[in-house]
Amino acid sequence: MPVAPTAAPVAAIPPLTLTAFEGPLDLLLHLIREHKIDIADIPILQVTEHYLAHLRAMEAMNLTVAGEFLVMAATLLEIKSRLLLPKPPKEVGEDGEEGEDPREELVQRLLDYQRYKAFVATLATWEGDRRQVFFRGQAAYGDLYELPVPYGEFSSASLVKALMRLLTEMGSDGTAGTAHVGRAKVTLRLAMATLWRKIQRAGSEGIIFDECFERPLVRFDVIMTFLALLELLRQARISAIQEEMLGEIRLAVDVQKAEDETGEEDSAGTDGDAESAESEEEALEEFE
Amino acid sequence: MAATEARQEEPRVYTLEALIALLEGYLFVAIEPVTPADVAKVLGLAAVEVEEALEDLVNLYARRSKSGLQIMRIAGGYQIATKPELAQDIGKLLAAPAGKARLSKPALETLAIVAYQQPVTVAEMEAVRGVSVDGVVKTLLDRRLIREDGRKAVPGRPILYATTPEFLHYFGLSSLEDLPPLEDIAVAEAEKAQEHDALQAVGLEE
Amino acid sequence: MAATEARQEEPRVYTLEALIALLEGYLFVAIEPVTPADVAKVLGLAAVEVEEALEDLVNLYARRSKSGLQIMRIAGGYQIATKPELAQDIGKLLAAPAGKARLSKPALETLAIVAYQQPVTVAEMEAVRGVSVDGVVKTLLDRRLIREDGRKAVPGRPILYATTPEFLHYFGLSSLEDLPPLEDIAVAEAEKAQEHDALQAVGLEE
Repeated sequence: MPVAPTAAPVAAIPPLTLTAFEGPLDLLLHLIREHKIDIADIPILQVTEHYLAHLRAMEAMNLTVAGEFLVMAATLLEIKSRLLLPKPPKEVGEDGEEGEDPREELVQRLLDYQRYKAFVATLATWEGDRRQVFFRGQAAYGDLYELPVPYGEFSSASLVKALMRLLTEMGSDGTAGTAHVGRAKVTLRLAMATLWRKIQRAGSEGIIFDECFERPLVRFDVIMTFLALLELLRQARISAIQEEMLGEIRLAVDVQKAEDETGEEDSAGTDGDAESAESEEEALEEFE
Repeated sequence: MAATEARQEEPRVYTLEALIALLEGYLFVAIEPVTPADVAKVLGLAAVEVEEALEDLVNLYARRSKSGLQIMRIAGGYQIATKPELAQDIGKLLAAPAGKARLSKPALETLAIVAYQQPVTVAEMEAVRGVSVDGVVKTLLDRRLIREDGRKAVPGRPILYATTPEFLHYFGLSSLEDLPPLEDIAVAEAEKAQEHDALQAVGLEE
Repeated sequence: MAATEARQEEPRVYTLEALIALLEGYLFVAIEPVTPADVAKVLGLAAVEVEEALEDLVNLYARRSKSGLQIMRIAGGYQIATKPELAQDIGKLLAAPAGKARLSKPALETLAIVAYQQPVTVAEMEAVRGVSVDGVVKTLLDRRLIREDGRKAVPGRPILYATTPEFLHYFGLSSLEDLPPLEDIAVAEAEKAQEHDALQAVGLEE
């Protein structure tokens, strides 16, 4: 590798190529093909120069260079420096392998990525073909194609839809959203505790979604309660069940998960450690 | 009460002809792929019997060259669909142009990785793509093309992701076995990709 | 831009065969009954031409005695439907736990009230059912089985609700006049259903 570190000037790069890359690997593959390079024997010095030239060009155009591109630049530079170092006679103690090629891992990643990238073309073809046929009821589904919700399986989309519904409900009520001046502020923790108690009290039957929300509906409280609901779901304290597509969403204490869990049985949601309290404050601020 | 009585009645005997007619009717009303196993269970028949009848129906439709309908083997079942050559006109009639809102390239790349490596974690997807996949994973989850599939038994217990029946349906596949071996594609598409790259360089293709 | 160009293109010429295939495909995907006038307008054809092709299709299906499907003239249009003799088996298949979007009992009850009392307010529905119907009304709206139909001229001006064409379709009705007279039902089911009594009571007030 007799190339000087300050290699021959790189040909001007057509600016149109800059935005087209999915990531650093995509850019590298492009450079490799463009310069008809053997992927198994990459001239790292040359490729690194080309790669850095691209990044510089991006910066020159005031495009933000994503962190991933910089990480790859660092990787390339590291490989380059390892290649320039005189090879130790034998790697000592390391899996008994002979001094491995520093490029090996990168080559493997490029080959892997190339395979998936190639498959994308196939997927896109299939996508196009499949869109040439129509199924019954498809018009009603619209573009967001969705197979019917299996019996009893809960769909998070329906939960969100339910929230939108409630917010709309408030919108149609003239007092909504403006009447909370001077009201005690609901914190997420308080909302979680209230909701948790309400659901616990309801026993195995649980409560229906609409019952989570205190009337009259106030936008802030609804959002807080909904966040509390999501948090309780996320913590698997409760589960959401929708038995029929048009049925109500029921929320009940998750018996199975509750049994799995060790410790913290009662009044959970009112305690909670400092860390989660902090993130709750953050969550709260977002909605102020 | 009448409903439970109905379930206890003797399984009826269907002639092949009657079974095919029934399946045709059911394929029509069911707005999702129909699996032989489900039908067999309800009717008290053997799954092979139902499958054979469904295959007969597929062939029957295939022979009607002038018909606007076909029966597809898709997402593990059978489903009636319109023929591809009608796409443009039907799109016009439905006021829903075919081929809009397709998946983005990052989404397709990520989906390709999930399809072949499932179950797979976000970190593993990112290792292959070399970029963050958080946003893309969320989109794919929202569109139900992937789903959570347990957690990996490594520190941090990261969530594993797998493809869904909707994934098969979206790409018109019958099962995951329809996916070609990854190596074959790489070879076959290598030249195409080079072409595409050339176009990309000149900015003719996005 | 491409979309607007497409609209300006010359109307295509369809052979009768091609038109029939297209209509078959469209009848299949369209959930609502298809009227010759609508199709004719989109395709740039004469309504009679489309109607004749649809009639040919009706006859074509009628000749397939072994098929499970037929084409019906319903609600001023044409629609593919399963044959009546399959109703029981198909009902069984659809009711199996694997499927599907059925109406919940509260939803059906509320829908019944709207069907007979439309236009009707939420308060009036609740008076009949004795429980809150807010959630159910929303789901029926989402499902497009009912729609808002103005406001009642009483204090608070509550929203009035009425059924939709989808409602007719869902229950296989050609028009609202096909609903059985409430009195007949009430007499026939007097002993069974207290709710029906309530329904009748409110129904007679109007």
